[in-house]
Order: sequence, then C-alpha cells, then structure tokens
Amino acid sequence: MTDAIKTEPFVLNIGPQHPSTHGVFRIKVTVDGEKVLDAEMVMGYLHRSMEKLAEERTYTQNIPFTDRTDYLSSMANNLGYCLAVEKLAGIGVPARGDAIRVIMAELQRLASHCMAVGAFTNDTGAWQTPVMWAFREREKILDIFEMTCGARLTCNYMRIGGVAFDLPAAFEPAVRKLLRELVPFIDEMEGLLVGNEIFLARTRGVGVLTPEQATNASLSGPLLRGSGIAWDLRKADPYCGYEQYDFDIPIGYQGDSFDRFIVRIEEMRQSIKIIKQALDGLPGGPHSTQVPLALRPPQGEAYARVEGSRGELGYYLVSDDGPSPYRFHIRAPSFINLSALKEMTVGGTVADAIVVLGSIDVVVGEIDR
Amino acid sequence: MPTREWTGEEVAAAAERLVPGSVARTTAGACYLKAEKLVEAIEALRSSPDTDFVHLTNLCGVDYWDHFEVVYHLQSFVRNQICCLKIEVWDREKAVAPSVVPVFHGAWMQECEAYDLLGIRFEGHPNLHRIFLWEGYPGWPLRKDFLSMPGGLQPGLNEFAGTARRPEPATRLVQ
Amino acid sequence: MALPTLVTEHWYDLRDLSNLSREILEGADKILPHGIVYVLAALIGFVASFLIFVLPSQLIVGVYGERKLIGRMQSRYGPNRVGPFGLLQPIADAIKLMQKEALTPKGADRAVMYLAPIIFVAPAVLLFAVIPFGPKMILADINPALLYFLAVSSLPVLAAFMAGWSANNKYSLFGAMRIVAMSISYEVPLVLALLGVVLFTGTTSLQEMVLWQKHFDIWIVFLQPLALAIYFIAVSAELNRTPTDIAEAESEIVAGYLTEYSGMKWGLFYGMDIGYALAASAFAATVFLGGWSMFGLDKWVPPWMIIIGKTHLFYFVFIWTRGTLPRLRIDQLMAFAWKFMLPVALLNLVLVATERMLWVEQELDDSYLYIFAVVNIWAALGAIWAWSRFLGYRPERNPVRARLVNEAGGYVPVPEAAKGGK
Amino acid sequence: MEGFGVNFAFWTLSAVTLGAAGGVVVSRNLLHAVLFLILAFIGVAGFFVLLSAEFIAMAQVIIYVGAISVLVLFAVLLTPRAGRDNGETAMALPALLLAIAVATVFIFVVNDTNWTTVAKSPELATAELGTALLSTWVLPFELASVLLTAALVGAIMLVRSREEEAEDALA
Repeated sequence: MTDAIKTEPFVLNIGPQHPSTHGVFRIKVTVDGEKVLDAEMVMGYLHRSMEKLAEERTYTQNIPFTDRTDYLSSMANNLGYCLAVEKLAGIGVPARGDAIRVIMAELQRLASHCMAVGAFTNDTGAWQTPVMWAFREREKILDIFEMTCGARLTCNYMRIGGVAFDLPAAFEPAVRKLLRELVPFIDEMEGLLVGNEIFLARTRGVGVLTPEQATNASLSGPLLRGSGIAWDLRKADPYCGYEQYDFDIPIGYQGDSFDRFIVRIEEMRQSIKIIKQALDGLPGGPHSTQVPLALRPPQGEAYARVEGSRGELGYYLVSDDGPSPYRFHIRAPSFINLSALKEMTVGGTVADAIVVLGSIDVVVGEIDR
Repeated sequence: MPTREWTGEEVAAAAERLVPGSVARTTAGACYLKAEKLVEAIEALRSSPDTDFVHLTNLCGVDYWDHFEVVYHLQSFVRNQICCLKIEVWDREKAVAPSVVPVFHGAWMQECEAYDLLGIRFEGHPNLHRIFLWEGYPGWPLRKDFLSMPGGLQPGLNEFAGTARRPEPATRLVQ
Repeated sequence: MALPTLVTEHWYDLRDLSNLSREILEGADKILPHGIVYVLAALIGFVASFLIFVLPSQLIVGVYGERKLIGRMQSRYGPNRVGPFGLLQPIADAIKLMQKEALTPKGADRAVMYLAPIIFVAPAVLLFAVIPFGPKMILADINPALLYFLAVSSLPVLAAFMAGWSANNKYSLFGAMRIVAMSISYEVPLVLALLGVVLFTGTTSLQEMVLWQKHFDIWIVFLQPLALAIYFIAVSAELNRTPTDIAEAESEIVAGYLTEYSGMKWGLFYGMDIGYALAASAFAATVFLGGWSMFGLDKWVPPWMIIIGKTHLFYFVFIWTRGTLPRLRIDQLMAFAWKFMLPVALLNLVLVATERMLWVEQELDDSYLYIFAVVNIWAALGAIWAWSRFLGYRPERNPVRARLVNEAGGYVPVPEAAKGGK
Repeated sequence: MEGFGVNFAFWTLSAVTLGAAGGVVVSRNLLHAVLFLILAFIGVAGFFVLLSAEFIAMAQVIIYVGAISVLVLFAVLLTPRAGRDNGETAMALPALLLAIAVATVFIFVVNDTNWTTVAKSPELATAELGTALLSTWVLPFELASVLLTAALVGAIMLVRSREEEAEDALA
C-alpha cells in the first residue's frame, strides 16, 4: 500500500538557459517531488581556452584576457595577473601605483558585491527591486571606471609595474561623492532585506557549510568567511600595501546562505573604509614603472594571489625565458567554490538549490574561462 | 604579516619526517614528491599540527614536452603559510597521477579540469570526466603538441580532424 | 434590521449610473418575454463591465499602473515611450502579443493547452457580476453572492493546472503541482476568515453587506482586521502574487505553468492575472471597506467611483508587496497556511461569534460596535504576536551584522550568546 | 419551468452535462476524464441554479469543482505513470449493463412519481438553511463532521511512509 504511493524521481535541468543560473551554466538535479536527491554540474558552455590562448601572447597582451574571465571584477583580475608577472620578473611598483590599484580593486569589489547581493536577492524571489537598486549604485562605480580608463566592464587598467594612466583630476571628488552615497545605500539594502522575515526564512539554514567542509572543499572568499573562518588575503598575505589600511574581516555565524549575504554587505562597508584611507593618503610620484613591452621574465614560476570579489584569485605562471608565458593557469574562485555545490543542495528543495547557487555568486566566464 | 612561503627544503624536511621516503627532489620553491607516496604525504602534511596544510589552494598540471608536472599549492590558515608540492608524470601516452580527492574534496573539480585539458588521468578520482569539453573531443588542448597531435585541431577555420569534413564547394570553371 | 434608503430613486440622477441601467433593464423586462431579459442583462453587463472596468482599469491602470509603480519602486522609469507618458504601452503590448506566434510544444496535449487560457479568462469576467458598484448598479444581486465569488474564484486554479499539465514540460508540471497544492491549503483560512464576516453581518449577499456597513457607519475592516489580513494573504496566495507566487516563480521554475505559453495565449493569462487581482481587490473593498459607501460621501460622489478607488487602493498593496518582498518556499507557505493562518482564523471566528451573540442576545446598542472594533484590533495584534511567538518566532535573536575580526587566522568559534534562534 | 431562457438553459445544460459524463467514460486519457468530470459537476450546479437552489449550486461548485476534483487531479498525478490510462478493462460489459439497469430504474421512478409543481419558487434563504442544520438536524450534522474527521485521520495514517514514522519516533 505505502509503496504504491511513492513518486518517481525525475531529472530536472536547471539551465543552461534559466533565469537564475547567472549565465550558461547547468545543474542536473534529480528531484523527488520538490526534494533534491542529486545534483550534477554541467559546465563548459562558455569555455574559450584562455589558458591556451595566453601561451601564444606576450605578458602584456594577456592583461585583457584576464578582464574576460570574471567580467564582473576585471580590475581584480588585472591586479592578480600583474602581481604574478611582477613576482616572476621581480618588478617593483611605485607607491602611487599601489594606492591606485587598491582604490580600483576595492571599487571593483563594491561593484561586484552590489551585483552579487542584488542577484542573490533576486534568486530568493524579491522581484527585481533589490537588483535594480544595486545596479543603480553599480552604475555609478562603473562611471568612475569609465572616467579613469575609458571602459566600464572590461577595464584593462592595470599594467605590469603599475597602472595604465594616472588618475584624472575629477577622480577624487567623484569617488568621495560616490562613497557618501554608498553608505546610505548599504544601510537601505540592509533595511530592506536583513530584517525581512521572508528573506530570513529563505536563506537561514539553507546551504549550510561547516568550517571543515568549507576548508576541505578549497573554498575561498565570502563562502569561507561565511563559515566562520577569518581568512582574507588582504590581511593574511598583504599585497599592494594593504597592511597600511585599517579594516576588519567580516565573518559569519553558521555558514548558511544568509551569512554569506551579510558577509558581503559588511565587506562593502570595509571596502568603503579602505578607499577612504587610500584616498586620504594618496602619495605623489609616478603611477607606474617603466617595463619593456616585450618582457622576458627569467626562467621560473610564480604563484600570486589576490583577494578577489569571489575569493582567492590566483595566477600560476611558468616562464621559459620567452616573451609569452609557458604556462598560464588561473585559480578561478567561482570554479573552485562550486566544489561544495552538491553538498549544499542535496537534501534541500529546488528553491533552495537556486538560493545556494545565488549565494555562491558564480560568474560563468570565470568558471569556464 | 605576510604569508610565509615554505622553501622546497623545508617542505621536503617535513614530508620526509612525516612519511619517510616520499620526497624525490627539491628545488628552491617546490618539493617534488614521489607519485606513489603523494596521497599519504599530503594527508600527513594536512593532519600534522606543525604543518597544518588544511587548504588545497591550487592544483594544476604543466606540460614540459617530455613530462607533465602536477602542481599542488597547500596553505594553512592558522599558521599562515603556503607550500608548493609537485609530482612528475613521465608517460605521455598514459599519463597517470594519483588523485588527492580522498584527502581534499576541493581537488575534485580541479583534477577534472587537468584531465580535460591536459589528459592526466587521476587514479582514484570518483568521477573523472571532461568537465569543459565534451567526451570524445579530439586531443588535450593544453598539451604543447596539441596542434601536431593526431586528431588534434588544425589551425585555421577547418573542422576537427577525424570528423567528417565539409566537402569542398564545387567550383565551375568559367569559360 | 431597517436598511437605509438608496441614494436617489431618479433615473436621471447622473451621479449614479445604476439608476439608469436598472431603469433600462426593468423597462425591457416589461416589454420583452421573460427569458430574453437575462440574456440582455448579461450582454449589457458584459459590455458595460468591459468598457467601465476592464478597459480603463485593467489595461490602463492595471498594466500601465503596475509597471509604472513597480518601475518607480525599482528606481527606473517604467513605460514612457508609447503615447503620452507611455500610456498606450499596454495596447502596444497587446498588438505585439497578437502578432506573435503562439507556439505549442511537440508532445503537448494540444486541446487542453488551447482550452486553458479560455477557461482562465471566463471566471475573471464572471467575478465582477456580483460586485455592487452602486445602490442598484449590480449585475446579479443574488443572495449567496459571497459563495458565488468563492466558487468562481476556485476555477482559475483548474485552468492553471490544465496549462501546466498539458505543456509537457517539467517546469510547467512543477508549477501545476504547486498551484494545486497551494490553492487547497489557502482556501481553508480564506473561507474561515470570510465566515466571520458573514456571522457578523448575517448575510451572504454582497449588496446587503455594503448596506449593513452603510447603516452602522462602520467598515468591517475595523471590526475584523484579522479577517482582512488573512483574506489578503490567502487571496494573494491563490492569485500567485509575490511573496507567494511559487507557481510561476521565475527564479526557480522559469515561469511555472506559463513556461511554454507564448503570444496571445500567454497574454490572456497575463492580462487576466491582473483581472483576478482587481476582482479580489473589488471583493475586499466591498466586504471590508464598505463597498460603494463612504460615510455619507456617496451622496455627493458617484458610488462607482468610490468602489473603483477602493479597489485600486487594494490593488496598490498587491503591487507594493510584489515590488518589495522575496518569495517563500512551498513548504514554508504550506506551514504558514496550516500552522499560522488556520488557528488564527479559528480564533477570529470564535471571537466574532461571541461578540455577535452578545450583541444580538443582549440587544446591545449600536455604539457597542465601536467597542468591539477597539477590542478586535487589539485582539488581532495580540493573536498574531502571541501565536507567532508560540511557533518560535524570535526576531531579537536574528543576526543583523556579520562578526568582525581584525586578524586573519583559522575558524573563529561562534559565542554561545550570538547563536540565533529558530 | 416557463420562459424561453429557462428552457434554453435547461436543454443546453443537459447536453453539456450528459456529454461531459459520456466523455468521462469514453476518454482514454485519465486527466481528460477528470476534466470532463469537472465539466459535469459544473453542469449539475447549473441545474441547481435553474431550480432556484442557488446555495446548493454554489456549494456544489466550491466542494466538487474546487476541492474534490482538485484532489482527484492530485491523486492522478501522484500515481505512477503506468496506472494513469483510462484503459480497457474486463468490467466494461458488466458496467454497461449495470448502468442501463440503474438508468431504467431512474426513468421508471421519474415517470411514476406524481410531481407537485409549485408556481412560485420557494424563497429558501441561506440563513434558514443554516438555522435548520444547526437546530433540527444538528445530530446528523455533527455526525457527518465526526465521520469526515475520522476519514481525514485514517487517510493520513494510510499514506504515511515508514521513514516518516521513524523520523517522528526520533523527534
């Protein structure tokens, strides 16, 4: 009698074309009614083989490629790659170049987190309102990028040994005005969502990752911090002079989707703090060192990483004394953060799976590269 | 305080102490382990309190024409240190490396990626498959000899070798 | 119970179109054979409701207003290109939808898939038949009008189910299952909430309910705020409005039962969604907000204007929730219906029955209604608060901000005090 | 029963109801059969309206169309796909015979009864119906509710799976 009422499990394809997969990404979930029994990721729809292409181009020519991996935080990608090349070739960066890099990377983090927070709340079902509010603020940041380097999305601003151009005169007042506007925006966003019972019900206890799971699955960024591990490369392994700035690492409580959300919100506040300090202490001098265009780093290898918006963004470069990298490997945080997707989704409902995917904050350009 | 990068000798000393006979050779920045002792050594480096390398940060393969290297970057949060381990895989036709998925779950997808793009088969991986490209894709794109491989992609706008080529458009000579 | 007289009895009184329409109908009844007048009334009612209500309210105010308001809430402009202020946008949309190809997927149940939008549309128009727009301006003044409304409003669920099942798509099937499960659950508290109103007014006729509220100069919303809250939540669940639009949850199951629909077949669903929302708002305005009466203002303002205004007040709240709230999960929605709304609705019913008995048996003064109103408002707040606390709602234990640490390192244990509730 | 409209409505409703009832039997697709059944219910509700029994008509629609048919749909969806066809059974012929027998009895009874027609339809208000149910007929009313509750509990007990019982035992 009871066996006859059992429902048959069936496979539901979430993606590749789906409103909530943030690009062309696909999860094959096996569901029994609403409950997820199994989840399998299918990716590669956006694979461009950047790592192969980079082996044919010079070190400088590779910078625009890094824009196109995580297209929501191109500045951080540029920065990570340039740091790796500088480490490989032993090139120093002037103090002003470092400070500009910090400002740009933090502005990019703000823009990327705006997107992450907005898209995540959209996944929980808040119909477009938070994402539109977040986009409004992100547009202002992109305006500043446009003012500085002429591009909004794929900035291509960092160079090996510094940045491409010095800041325009209007930059500093514009950024200060932006920061003044961002503080109430973050409070507004928090007021809209953090106190919202429905939002809490949808995100708390969903996709819980224990610290052990998060560590073992090689996660990084807000996922790791959401699980309560205080690990931020800006503190742990400071680059570009991050040790001069005073900021804190936000961490979560129990590692659920809500914790990742509040960690991102708090990181936006910390970024504002860092940008203010960097603007106040912006040193003079050159913005970049002279680096030969046909750079030939000595034979060797280097692994440099930065704290990108989505986690540890690492570049592993091997040089064979030639003008182009012998091996160019990107440690893509979105890609590796997906390692834990199955653990977080199985046992929940389909709606939870969407929320979990939103809380990981993937960028498909970076997953597939 | 920046992360301390362990030199090859330091890692080698620790690995040799924990798992005797696991180290093959060392360089300035990295420690080459013997492939058959890799999983054991990594497990020991992870669980030993004075090494505490709990986080597999990066895993990738490199093609050196005659052999492959698989590079592992491990780091510790509490001790704030990072180290670089490597193994060498010499057989190009049947490149096989041990899988570290039993120790680090995070290696799952990175090993799939290395298999997909370099053709290094990780023994012991629960579900090794081509993660970006489709099953049956000819060749391994990140190998240095990809373009000259039998069945590899030919430069230009041609089809894949091995698949049916489009017939040449029949051109009619104008008299 | 002596009911007050109507506004005016003169057919030429332009403030009240109902006199005129009723005059025509009654005149026709004397001339024509008995049966014809029903058909005539239906036709006139349909055309009139289409011209007065559906066209301006639904197309212009419904589609345009909803999109414009949501746009402003989302810090964008909304439609502003077609016609003055973008007012003709709904018409342009309709023309576009009609030109679009209405695809039917291979393997779909074609007949059911074609029928579903039609079955979805019909009840939306039928619902307006029992809404009184004025003292005499009502198409069908039947006695069990409230039951009629409940009965007819349970039909679109079937249409949605047919749409979801016939499309041969897993997302559609998900939507169909969800809407069926949800409508069963939310029908119960909905009916219980309305039962309280019926108990107090002693009638199931909507016109008499309006007259009752007009007579005692008190709206039922003051007497039974809890019933209104339950009605609103339950009806928004049945109508698939956010926060309860799980049957067409776009971020989860693409568009639910509408996934495979396109062209005007989809347009009918979309348009009639607004039609149902307006019907539910009109019903709420009639039952809870005094319908066309407005504390004597209806002597000066045409009553149909008053009820349309109240309808759009409710409709605005629908839009507002849609622009603000995230969506609940299906198990949470079910739990909310059965664990929260049902007990609270029962509580409301008991309270109302007690007051009604006191009022009738003790032959209390009409002024006691105001005492009841005060008591019931406090009882509603108390019931909601107490029952949610009982179910484990602890807002003060929710984490608000992330913890901050200054040094990088390993895992930072959560202090006992900061561990959240629930 | 006078007037063009009423006659027209009667014959239309009859055609719809009977056609839908036939569709329930003939339709091969079980979901279609359920949808035909709903149409038949709506037709019956129409007859109640014709008989000036508006309250019963509304109750018919709410209960049969809104609730019971939805439950039937649920049951159909929850059963495995194999059992979803309204296929041939060996019972077709006996069922047909039984149906003819029942129809014969009904026709006989209808013809034989001395129907008293009332000139004016009785003004049975909903309130009076309610009063009657809760005063004169309160015992059957309460008995019915107890029966329904028992059926509800029984149904839940029947469909509970062993895992859920185990989970509850742990909790």
